[in-house]
Amino acid sequence: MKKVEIVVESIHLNKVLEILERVGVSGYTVIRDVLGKGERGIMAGDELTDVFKNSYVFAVCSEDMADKIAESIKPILKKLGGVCLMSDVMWVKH
Amino acid sequence: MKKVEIVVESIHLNKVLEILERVGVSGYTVIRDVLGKGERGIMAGDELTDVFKNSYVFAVCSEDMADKIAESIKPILKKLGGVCLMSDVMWVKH
Amino acid sequence: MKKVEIVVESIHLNKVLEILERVGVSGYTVIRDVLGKGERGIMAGDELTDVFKNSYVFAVCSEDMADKIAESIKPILKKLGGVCLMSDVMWVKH
Amino acid sequence: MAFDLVLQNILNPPILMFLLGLFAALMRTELDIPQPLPKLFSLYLLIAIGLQGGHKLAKSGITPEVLKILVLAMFMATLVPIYAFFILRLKLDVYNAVAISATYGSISAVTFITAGDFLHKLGESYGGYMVAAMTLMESPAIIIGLIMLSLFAKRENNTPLDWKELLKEAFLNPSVYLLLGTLLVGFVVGEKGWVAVQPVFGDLFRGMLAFFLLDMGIVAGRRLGDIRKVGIFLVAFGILLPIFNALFSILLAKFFGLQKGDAFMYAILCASASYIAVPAAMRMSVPEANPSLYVTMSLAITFPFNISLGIPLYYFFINHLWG
Amino acid sequence: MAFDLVLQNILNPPILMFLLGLFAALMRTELDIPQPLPKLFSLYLLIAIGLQGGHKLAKSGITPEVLKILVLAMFMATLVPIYAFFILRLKLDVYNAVAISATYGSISAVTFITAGDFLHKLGESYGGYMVAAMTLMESPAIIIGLIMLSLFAKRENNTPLDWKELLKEAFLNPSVYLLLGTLLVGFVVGEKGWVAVQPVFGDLFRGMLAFFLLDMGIVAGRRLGDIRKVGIFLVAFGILLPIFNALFSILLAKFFGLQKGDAFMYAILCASASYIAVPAAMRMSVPEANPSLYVTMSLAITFPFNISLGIPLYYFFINHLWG
Amino acid sequence: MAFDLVLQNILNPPILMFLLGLFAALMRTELDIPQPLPKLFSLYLLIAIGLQGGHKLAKSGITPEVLKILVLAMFMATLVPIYAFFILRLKLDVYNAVAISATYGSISAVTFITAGDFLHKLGESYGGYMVAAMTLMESPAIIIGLIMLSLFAKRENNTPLDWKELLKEAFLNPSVYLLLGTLLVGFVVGEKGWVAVQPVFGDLFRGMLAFFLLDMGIVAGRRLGDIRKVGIFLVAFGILLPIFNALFSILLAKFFGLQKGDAFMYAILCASASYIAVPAAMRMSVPEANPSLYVTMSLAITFPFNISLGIPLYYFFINHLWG
Ligand SMILES: Nc1ncnc2c1ncn2[C@@H]1O[C@H](COP(=O)(O)O)[C@@H](O)[C@H]1O
Ligand SMILES: Nc1ncnc2c1ncn2[C@@H]1O[C@H](COP(=O)(O)O)[C@@H](O)[C@H]1O
Ligand SMILES: Nc1ncnc2c1ncn2[C@@H]1O[C@H](COP(=O)(O)O)[C@@H](O)[C@H]1O
Ligand code: NA
Ligand code: NA
Ligand code: NA
Repeated sequence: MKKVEIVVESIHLNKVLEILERVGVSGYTVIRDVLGKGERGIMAGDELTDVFKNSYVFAVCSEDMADKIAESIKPILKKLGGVCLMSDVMWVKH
Repeated sequence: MKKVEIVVESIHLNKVLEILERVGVSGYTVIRDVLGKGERGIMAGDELTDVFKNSYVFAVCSEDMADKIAESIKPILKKLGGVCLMSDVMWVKH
Repeated sequence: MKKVEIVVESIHLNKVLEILERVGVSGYTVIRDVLGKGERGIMAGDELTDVFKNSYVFAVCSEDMADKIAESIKPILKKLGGVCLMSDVMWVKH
Repeated sequence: MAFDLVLQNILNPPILMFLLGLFAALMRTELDIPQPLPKLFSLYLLIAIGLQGGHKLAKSGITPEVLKILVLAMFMATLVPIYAFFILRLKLDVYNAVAISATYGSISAVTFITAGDFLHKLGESYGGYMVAAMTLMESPAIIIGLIMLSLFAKRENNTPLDWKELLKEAFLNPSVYLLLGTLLVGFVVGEKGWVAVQPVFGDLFRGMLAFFLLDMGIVAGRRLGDIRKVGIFLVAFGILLPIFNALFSILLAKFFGLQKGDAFMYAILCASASYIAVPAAMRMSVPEANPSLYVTMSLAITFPFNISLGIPLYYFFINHLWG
Repeated sequence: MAFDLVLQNILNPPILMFLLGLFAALMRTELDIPQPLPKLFSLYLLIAIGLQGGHKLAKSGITPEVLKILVLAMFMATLVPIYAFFILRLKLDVYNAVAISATYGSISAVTFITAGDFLHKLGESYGGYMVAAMTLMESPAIIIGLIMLSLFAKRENNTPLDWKELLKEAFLNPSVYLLLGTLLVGFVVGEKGWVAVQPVFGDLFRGMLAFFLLDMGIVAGRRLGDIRKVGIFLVAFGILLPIFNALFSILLAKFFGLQKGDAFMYAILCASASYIAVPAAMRMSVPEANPSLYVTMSLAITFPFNISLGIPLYYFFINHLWG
Repeated sequence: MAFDLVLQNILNPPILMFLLGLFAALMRTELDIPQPLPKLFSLYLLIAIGLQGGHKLAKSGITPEVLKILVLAMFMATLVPIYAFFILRLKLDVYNAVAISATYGSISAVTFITAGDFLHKLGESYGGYMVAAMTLMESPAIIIGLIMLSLFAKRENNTPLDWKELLKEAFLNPSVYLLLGTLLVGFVVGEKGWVAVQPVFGDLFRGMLAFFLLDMGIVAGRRLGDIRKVGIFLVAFGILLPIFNALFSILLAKFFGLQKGDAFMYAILCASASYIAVPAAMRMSVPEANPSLYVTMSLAITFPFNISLGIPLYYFFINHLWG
């Protein structure tokens, strides 16, 4: 299985989740209020206005789906910044 | 080394940590208040009653231990839901 | 690409970020207020004094940089505790 | 006349703030009161009600009348989850029947507080010992529920109940502990001690209640969508059982000669359902039950019903009987 | 005389607390008021100002005078973002011009509240309907901004604006909703209802404002470093446009015969810039614009200017005209 | 008579709430006051004590008497960590001796506030300048500790101390900054300014203290289990050193002719140990020292001892000497 990890500005989190839903992953996990630094500068959180905060999402899915996610997410990353990572992982099924 | 990642409903976190202790991992890291979606629906947190929230745990350990964790965790995943992932990782020792 | 993951006591987070900056990674992501257990005991957070809390950082970078990070981080891990992990990851570039 | 009471209840800042929160959620505004602010409000309300109750109790003293009320409280806290369980078993499996009956056997402190505010506005009052009655009524339903479970459920892997964990959960749960503790503090500090904390735990009380009910409204509103999943049987249960519990307890109260204000608060306790303490215990001990059922019922059906229509309704009956 | 006013404004706990926060950030102490505490304060202030306004409005009634003011409010809320946009286009691309002009077309509730406190200290007052005017002025700038965008920007992939999402963002944003809602609550609960919540939403108001401004000072101080990135044109814009807006609206107010206190609060609304509602909308709908520009300008330039020098300055003009 | 004082101290809402929190933790209820609520309370208390102190100071003026007290404060803040260090070196390594002696050389604002409440209840009072004395006493111990470190420790990789970072940590730490700043604000705003914020920073003070001490009790209770690890020597140190510091400072105060209330508050400052500012500095600059030692000692031994038995004990001595 593939683990797809995405970091995106919190305000645009919904767009990422929509992609995951559309591709049909069986589930995902979200960590809100993640900080970071990247091309678009430091995202250290601004308490009052709530700008400059990221969210971190990961979803485990088949290689197939992972590729589809990668395809759909590229334009979003281009417009809104963020990163998308893929790696191999074994899912322990009960 | 293996990295074992587990997502479980926060209220049952202790059961997972007990397993890790029993198997004898040298340590673990926990991120509380993680959201997610899976078989059992959306876990988006309910402010008042504190239901519907996950925790995320990872532990790095030998392949041997990882297998033991997988074994012990299956019945818990079955009863309580959640996911357990394994992947390869290199531990930078000082 | 390599994913470098580091868990360190929150109060020393800046030292880790300085290393990442010095090595020249293109970015990193930080999750604050992570709990854990390791050689130095349980880090379950102490509400009042704010001791005993970890932060989790990850950075994606070339294998070259990852090695440099590993080198620079060893003395810090020795003095302050914490863990540093490396794994393979694919970066989906737009 | 009954309609008058409804209006008088609704045109109150706390209830209006609740409705404001409810509509905020229904209209999908992003109005949100993030954790731990709701926790601050609920801790505040528990402490305030405890200190006030203790202070009142110190004035009135612990009389036979008080003991009578405490026994009545225990009686209903034990009886309600039993008959609720058998009604629910008509349609549900054992696990969900246990969880829901325990939810309705216990009480909601915020409903109690809101009802107290309603009384206060009418110029009436209740005894400080009613707070003691409330704390007594929080936990028995959990125990009863789990006895039902061990009697009627076939546990898959035959894991026996962890009774120690469970009794702890039932009797040392934070709200029981905090209510009892602050009741005691209020009891022993005397007039001077109460005066020192009154600006916070007395004067601010009604405004804080209004603030907190805004949040309760938001949370209840978000759960309203889940009502469809709950089904008509459980929706009806969530409204009719509280009414039945209230009427039953009002008759009991009349029979045993309780005072008007006390009888009203007693009815409120019997009619209300838990949405914090019991759900937490059930998720731990009966993971097979579906929290979307019992949390939604208690929070999105019974709580709004009680504070909007239930309060004036129960008061209407009591007014008739006590005159 | 003008200097006197400045001093009188500054030697006020809220303003001094703001400065204390500002210096804390500049001197890099680690003084910090973490979320959600700032959220608690801002929710509190919005609810308090809404309830107070509604209560005042219920006393004064809804008169033709009130309607006149509401129309004037809508007028400036529509006009300001238009002329601001064309001024900004002299130096900036369409996206940033849209975001900044929307920011300045809207209002800052905390500036309004601080100005109200200044009036209060001088023994003067304003009508409760000014709170209604404020809520009316929050959102139009968002709509105007996005109309400008669709007229003047060539969207890359021609994604059409999501107007539904947008109108919701504009008119159901949490602060508009909360202000309108509590205005209504304050309006209907009557004297008795207000008295119940006054210890929280009345008496604590000025102390809570001081507490919150400590945080505003810290946040503004942290952003001060970004002013260099903003450039001299935008810094000047962030001070001169508010002054221009204030003078313009004062003349309008004089022309239409507003009362002194109302005219002052009207000028404050026109002069202030949004740093919560509009930035949130812009980050969603115009991600091409740079938030470091519009958030910094509104928070680290215009807000501090308005509450320290702007308030006495605008009052000075009004004093001249109204005598 | 001494027992009377103990009772009078304990039957006070703040102390009872502390005990309530302590037992909650010992009985492992899940009662919890999550961050940032404790932060809200501690910010509130610091601001309130600063504003009150400044307001009192403005009334009394800055007299030679005040300067004398400030010098005495600095004297003890420098002396205590030195002799504490040499006592601790009898059993501990340099690193832990440095961290613990710095902890005891500094002060605890909450102990100070609780003692002030005790005085208040007895109908006595202290001068506003004592708050200034408190802020002066927070930081010197950090500097002394690090001088000890560079004199007596062989740093492994010979990294020199970052003195700039350190002085900043010592003198711009948030609580010192906030106390000094609000002292100044309270000093300059005058009667009218104080009246504006008094409903929050005056009237609520004692209730908020009670609320916060509930949390302190929970945190102290959770650390009680670590006392075993601390060892008998350090437990004794955590009780005897405060008593010694108090007696020593009481004699000093008598010798230099301080007033009764001021002498009492001075003794409290010398007897109390830091659990926020100094631990933070030590974890940064002396990571070799074990925080489970110095945090546990200050929070689970000295703080509970001081507020329960220490306060009446020191007062008892002072009563004898001042009559
Ligand atoms: N190389 C990286 N490693 C880890 N996280 C990154 C990296 N680059 C960017 N990020 C995360 O992605 C967010 C957005 O990146 P960017 O759009 O490049 O500013 C940053 O704020 C970081 O949280
Ligand atoms: N495919 C997945 N990828 C990532 N996280 C998942 C996935 N499936 C489930 N989860 C997480 O595990 C939790 C419990 O899953 P479940 O028991 O399937 O509802 C969810 O709420 C998610 O946080
Ligand atoms: N084997 C492990 N797996 C995952 N996290 C670990 C592991 N060992 C240590 N940690 C994390 O690193 C922190 C510091 O470790 P230590 O310095 O060994 O006490 C711990 O509090 C954990 O959060
Ligand atoms: Na009930
Ligand atoms: Na404006
Ligand atoms: Na001391």
